[in-house]
This record gives sequence, structure tokens and C-alpha cells, in this order.
Amino acid sequence: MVARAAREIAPGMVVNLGIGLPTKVVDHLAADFPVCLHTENGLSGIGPTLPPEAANRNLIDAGGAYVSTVPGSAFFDSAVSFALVRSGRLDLTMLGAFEVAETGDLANWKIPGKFSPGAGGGIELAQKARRVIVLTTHTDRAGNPKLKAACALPITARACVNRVFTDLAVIDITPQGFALRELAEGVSIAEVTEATGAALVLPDGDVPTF
Amino acid sequence: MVARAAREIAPGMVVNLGIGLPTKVVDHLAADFPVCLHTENGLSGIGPTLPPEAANRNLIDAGGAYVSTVPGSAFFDSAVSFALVRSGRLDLTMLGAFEVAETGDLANWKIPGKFSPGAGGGIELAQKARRVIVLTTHTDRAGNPKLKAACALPITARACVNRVFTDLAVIDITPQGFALRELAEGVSIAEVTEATGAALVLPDGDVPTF
Amino acid sequence: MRLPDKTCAIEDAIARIPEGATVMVGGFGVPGTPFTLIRELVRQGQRNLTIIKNDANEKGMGIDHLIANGQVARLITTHIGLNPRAIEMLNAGHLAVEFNAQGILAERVRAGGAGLKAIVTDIGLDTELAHGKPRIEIGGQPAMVETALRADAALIHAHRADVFGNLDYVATARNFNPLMAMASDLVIAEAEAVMPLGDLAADEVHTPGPFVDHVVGLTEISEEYQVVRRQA
Amino acid sequence: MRLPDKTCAIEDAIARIPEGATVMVGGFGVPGTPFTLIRELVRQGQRNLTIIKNDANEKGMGIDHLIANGQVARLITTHIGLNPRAIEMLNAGHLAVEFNAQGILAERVRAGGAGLKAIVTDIGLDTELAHGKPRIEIGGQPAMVETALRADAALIHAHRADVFGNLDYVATARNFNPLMAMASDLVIAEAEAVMPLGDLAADEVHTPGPFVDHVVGLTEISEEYQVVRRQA
Repeated sequence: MVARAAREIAPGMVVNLGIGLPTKVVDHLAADFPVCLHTENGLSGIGPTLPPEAANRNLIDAGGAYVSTVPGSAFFDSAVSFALVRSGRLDLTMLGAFEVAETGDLANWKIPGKFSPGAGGGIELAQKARRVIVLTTHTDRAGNPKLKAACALPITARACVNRVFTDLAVIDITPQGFALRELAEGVSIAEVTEATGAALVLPDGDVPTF
Repeated sequence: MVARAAREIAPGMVVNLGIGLPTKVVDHLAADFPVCLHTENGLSGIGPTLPPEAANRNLIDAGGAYVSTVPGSAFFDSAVSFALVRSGRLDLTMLGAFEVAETGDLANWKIPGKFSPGAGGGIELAQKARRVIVLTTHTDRAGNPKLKAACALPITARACVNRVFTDLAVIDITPQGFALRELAEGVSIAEVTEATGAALVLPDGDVPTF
Repeated sequence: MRLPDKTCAIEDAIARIPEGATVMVGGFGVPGTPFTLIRELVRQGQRNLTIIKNDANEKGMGIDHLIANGQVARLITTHIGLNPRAIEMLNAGHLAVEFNAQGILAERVRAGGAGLKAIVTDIGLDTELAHGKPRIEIGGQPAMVETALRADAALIHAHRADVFGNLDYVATARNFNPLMAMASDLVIAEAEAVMPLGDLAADEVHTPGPFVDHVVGLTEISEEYQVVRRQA
Repeated sequence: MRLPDKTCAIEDAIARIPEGATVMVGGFGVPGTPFTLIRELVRQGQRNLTIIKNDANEKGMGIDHLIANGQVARLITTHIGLNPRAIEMLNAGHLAVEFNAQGILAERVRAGGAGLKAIVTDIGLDTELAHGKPRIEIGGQPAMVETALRADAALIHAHRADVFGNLDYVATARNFNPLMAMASDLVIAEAEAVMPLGDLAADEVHTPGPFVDHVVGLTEISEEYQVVRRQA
């Protein structure tokens, strides 16, 4: 799933990888792949994550990991960092999710009464990146679908998600709702349909496997 | 008059000197006087004006003069430059004027149908500097008063001028209107009253001379 | 002309912050947090503060000392997920927290620093962060007004300062520092090194000196900056 | 990962600007004006342009070539006092000119670059520049809405660029360049020197590479930069 998601990154893109699963996508890119990774705390051109003994106390990503630079990196303040996001210079972001609606609504910042740490930069990434990809388990720990007809939780942004990668499938948000594009190896269409909380548009013909 | 105006600059101030007469004020400051001169095209810490053979093609003030830096100068973009002006970090500006009203209104950017080059940075300097001083001849070339009950020309900013230095006098803008503070050497109160287009509040006792 | 010297003892600089003040604090996570200035504010004990900061640091670190010491009445922030004490106090009603989208907090602070009254944005229009904010149409599209933020004081952590208050920052320790250094009536910068005039190149200054009121040289670097060994 | 190379032939970069485009042009007076890119735009001859620039340069210099060549329909600016041709054409009704307060033009451009819809300010409220602009109250005080500006293309003059498009500027040649380099769909930067990746220090970059589309290395410096001997 993470390896498959990495193939969404086209040469030349500026990409922001959210905290959690998305961060691991970078491990699946070739060393000379032409891409610029952005982190909202003020860096374009993220280099490899460093172990504590090699870390620079002043150089972290937005998730607090100690990262490095590459030749051509630039540092900037938080206003410029989000200027880049809001003005259309961020080609792609990959985010985690609590819920994704068939309309592309995303909820990933607040579970009322339970967990309310604040949205951080998530709203702007979801609302303004040119392409928004969600990486998530298909269901939550209790087995309830995370892909639903509508979000029950407070939303992060409306109609923002383009594609969802889960442990079971690759699903696009289309004007017709969720559309199945690919299946994880060994997973059946019935299993995906069962685990999805809204109608799933099936493709004509075979479904490719990843 | 210019020498007298220079005494308005207190130690530690950040000061913007407008094009024309105000620029000459700097010649009357001691070499070690603690002051920071700002120019709106992006420099704090203006140093002496340079002759063409010593000039840097990339280093001008807002009037196009070739200037220099001092130890501790900083360059910045036009947004930061006016951020400094609008957010209250500019202690004093000295500007030229077409007309000054007894309410402190200033007109110095447009003579309709005749001369309309645009206001440049003048509106923000006049409206937001903590203290606005005008340096001007007391009358125009035709002998008409430049200090008036109200401005006839399009205004730059309302109620912004604190003090006016002319070839005849030093005049404050007060809640009672124009108030005479000092006379140029050899000038009588009657001459100033005659050349002023509004009532002039006279001080009790002697009027100092500059 | 020469540029004035703004170096200042930390006690005198922080003593200018009154009870009930609104205080901006730089930093995003650890980098750029003015730990030494915060410690002095804890020592002096001004209460009823409104703190504007990207995050609430972690428990036992940075502004958490102010929160633990009961000095903070209100926090304007974007994310407090790494500080369980702050979350607990929020949930218990002991700390008022106003959440902002991160880039909007940055722009609201910058707007204050730029002498603007507000910005107009569509960020968060469909979220609960929009509640109570004035709506306005721009070019036929819905948007909302986010007012500018200014503070009575800003606590800034710089890499280097010259004595006039020109500052630079290093790596991701820049974050909110240059924005907050424009947006407060009293700007206090701690610097890892204080240089003579002329030692910071004019083209490489991040915060121009006219914005800064006091420069405090650090005699040692707070241990709170140390690289943290977190579990992977 | 490595950062992509954006170096480009000047003809190809400028050819992407269509007829009728809105074009931002850096510079304040001579410093920072992208004279070489302007010359190529004159050579290619795209017409009906809206130009956004602080000033109109001087007669026979910079964007005056575009005006003289009949390519400019509209100019959004702050001051055209040094260009008698532009004043004459304005007064004769042959050039539409929209005047802005200088710092407000800077903020409108920056707002476009920051993905904001508008800014709210009290600058110019009592002047004719306020005519037709929406009024709004902020904290009980009157203010007005100034919409963000974006352009189809921006022409930028940098001191140095690396091949990814990280830029720096020198002295007062910075001015509007970093703002316009954020606010356009197509950002073309000419640079006096083009460096390999890594030769611009990450802390000293003025315009981060992600904002820039094309980097054009200058083989010679336009003679229009020469120090002008004006009468005192």
C-alpha cells in the first residue's frame, strides 16, 4: 500500500507527506528521483531522517522527526511555508484520515470529547494541495468503515480528497462516489464492498491488483 | 530651516526622510548620532549618498539617489518595508507638501489635470509614521499660502501632520489649529500671519528665533 | 549616523511585560522556542497571560512551565497534541484555547506585524473554525475575515543578533519567529550569539533591527534544546 | 530524491506568456528590474498586456519599451513620475493606470502569493484611492477591503539562482521581486549567476525554489543597469 502510494508521485512534483503512514512513502522513492518534499514548519527539500546521534537540534519536520537537507534545500518562515501551500505550489499531499466521505470530505483532526489537539496545518493541506491522497486502514480498530456516505466527525475540508489508499484497495472519489480502482493482493471485491460504508462503483472488466 | 528640522530627530529614532528638502536634513546630523534612517524601497540604515563613480547600481534610496550602508544595515522587500511603517516602527517622517490644513490634513501627491504621477509610498508614511513633520516653503511660487484652513487638492492623509517647518516659521498643528512656535531670523509675526491661509495661534510672550 | 545598541539584561527586558499581557512566543516544537526568556517569565511570575504560540511544547518544556505555573489564562494556537497537560486543562475548562489553522495563525500574526487590520481567506470556511467569523464575498466566492493579531510582547529565539537587533535564524528554528518579531509592541530577542554592528550581512538579515526592542545574549544554550530520543 | 532542474532558454520561457496576459514585473526604479526578460517580451510582441509594477521605469528603459511598443493596455502601479511618456499616455487616455499606495500594492501582491483572497486596511481610507472599494468595520474602526493580486506570469530579476529556482537578491534590487515570485502562475527568473544545487545556503535563500518555474541565466548584464549620472 505504501509502495503503491509512492507511485503516485510524478517527477518534478512538490509533495507534502503528512504525519504517520504517509511519511513512510519516501522510503519507496529512488535516490535520484526528481521531487521536492515540503514540510510545513519551513523547509523545501527534505533529506533522509537522521538517528539521534546525527541529528541537528534545529532541523525537524512538522511531525518532530529529525530530518536533513539535500543540495538545493531552502528554509523559510511559517507564513511563506503556507503561502506555498495555499497559492497552488503544492502538487500533492498524502494525509491520514479518521473518515472519508464519498463526496471527498475529509475528517482527520478532531474526535469531539475525546481527542482535540487542534488541526495544525491539516486544513490548509487538505483544502489547497492540488491533489489530496489519503492513506488509511480501510476500517477503524473496531472494524467500522472509515469510507462513508458522509463524515460524522467534524470535517477538515470538504470535497478535497482525490484518491484513497487502504490496506484493501485503491479507491477514487468521483462524481459518482467511491470508485474501486485496484485491489490489494488476495483481497476480493466482496471484502472491499463489505468494509466500505457507502456504495462502491465497480470498474468494467478486471480489477488490477497491487 | 533644514538645520532646525534636524534637531527634531531624537537619539534612537527610526526616521524616513522624503524626497526633496527632507533628504538634506541628514547633512545636519553628527557622524556618531544614534539614528536609523529608513528608505521605503527596502533598507534600514542608510549611509551617505555616493557620487556616481563610487555608486552601487543596486543600491538606491526611494528617490533614486545612490546611497550606501552603515554597519548594521539590513535589506528587505517592499512588503516588510511598509510593514515597518504601518505597524508603528517608524518614529518620524519628514515630507514635502503642496498644502497643509489647520486640521493636519496633508496634500502632497496630486494636482488634478496637471501632475498625477501617483502617491508612491507617501500615503502610508503620512498616515502611519508616529510623528509627521512637513518641510516646505511657506507659500507657493505664485505667493499663495500652502498652510490653509482646508486642503483644496486631493489629500494624502487626514489629520496626520504634527509640525511644519517653513522658510518663515515653525508651526505646530494643535486642536486650536496652527500655532506659531518659532520664527526664522529676521522674520516678523506679521509676515507669517500674512503668508498663512488660516488663523495662527500666537504664543504668550516672546517667539524664539531659529 | 550610527545604529543604537539595544543589548539588555534579561531581567530588565522581561520585567517590562505586565500582568495580563498578551505574549507571542516563537518556535515550532523545540526549534526556535525561546526557552531562556520563558524561564525568566516563569521566575518573574506575571499572571493572567494570553499566549500566542504555534503549539504548547511538551510537558516539562517551554511554555508548559508557564501553564503548569498557572500563568496562562488563554492560549491561541494551532496544535497542542504533544502536551497532555494542556489537553487535560482544556478539557477540564481550566485553560481557554483558541485553535487556528496553522498558516492562518501565521498570516494573522504577520498581518498584525504589517499594520493590516485583517486578512480574508477561504481556509476553514466549511469547518467549525469558521464559527462566529464575519463572512464576505470576494469575486463572487465566499470567504471570511480573520482579524490581525498583535501582542504586548514577543519572545523570540534568534541564532545570531547584532547589537542593533538585526536577527537571523537557523534551519527550522525560523518558523513563527520573524512573524512575531514584527507583530508586538515590545520585542525581546534572545540570541545564541550577539555580534558587533556589521557582522551580519545586510542581505542575510531575517528580521531587520527596527522591529526589535531588546537583545538578550545567551550565556548558555538551554538543555531543553537537546536532541530528544523518541521511540520510532 | 534530488531537486529538478528548471533552467530554460529565454525564448521558450517568454513564449509561454499569451496575448492579453497579466504580467508582474519586479524592480523599484532601476535595481531589480528584469531588463533582459522585458526585452525578450518586446521582441516577441505579445499585446494587450496588463502590467503590475511599482513604477513605469524611465523613458527608454525597462517597461517603457513595452509601453512605447503598444503592448500595454493597463498598468497597475504606485508612481510613474519618472516616465513622461506614461504620464502623457495616461493623460491622453491611451493607457489605463490604476494607482495604489506602494505598501498596499506590495501587500496585495503578497496576498495573491499567499493564497489569500484580500487584505483589510485603513490605508488611503480618506483618499480617492478608496473610491469603489468595499468598506468593512474591524473592531469598530472603519477599514476597506483590498483584493489580492495574482498574475499569469511574473518576470523576476535575481542576483543568483540555483538550477532548482532558489533565488537571492542583492541590496535594494530585492523590492517587489520576492513578492511577485510568489504570486504568479508562471514565474520566470533571470539571474546574474546560475549555480549548481547546494551553492546557495538554505538559510540565505530569499525565494524558495518551489515558487519558480523557469530559471534563465544571463550571459551579460543589461546596459540599462548602468549607474546614471543625474544632475544634483
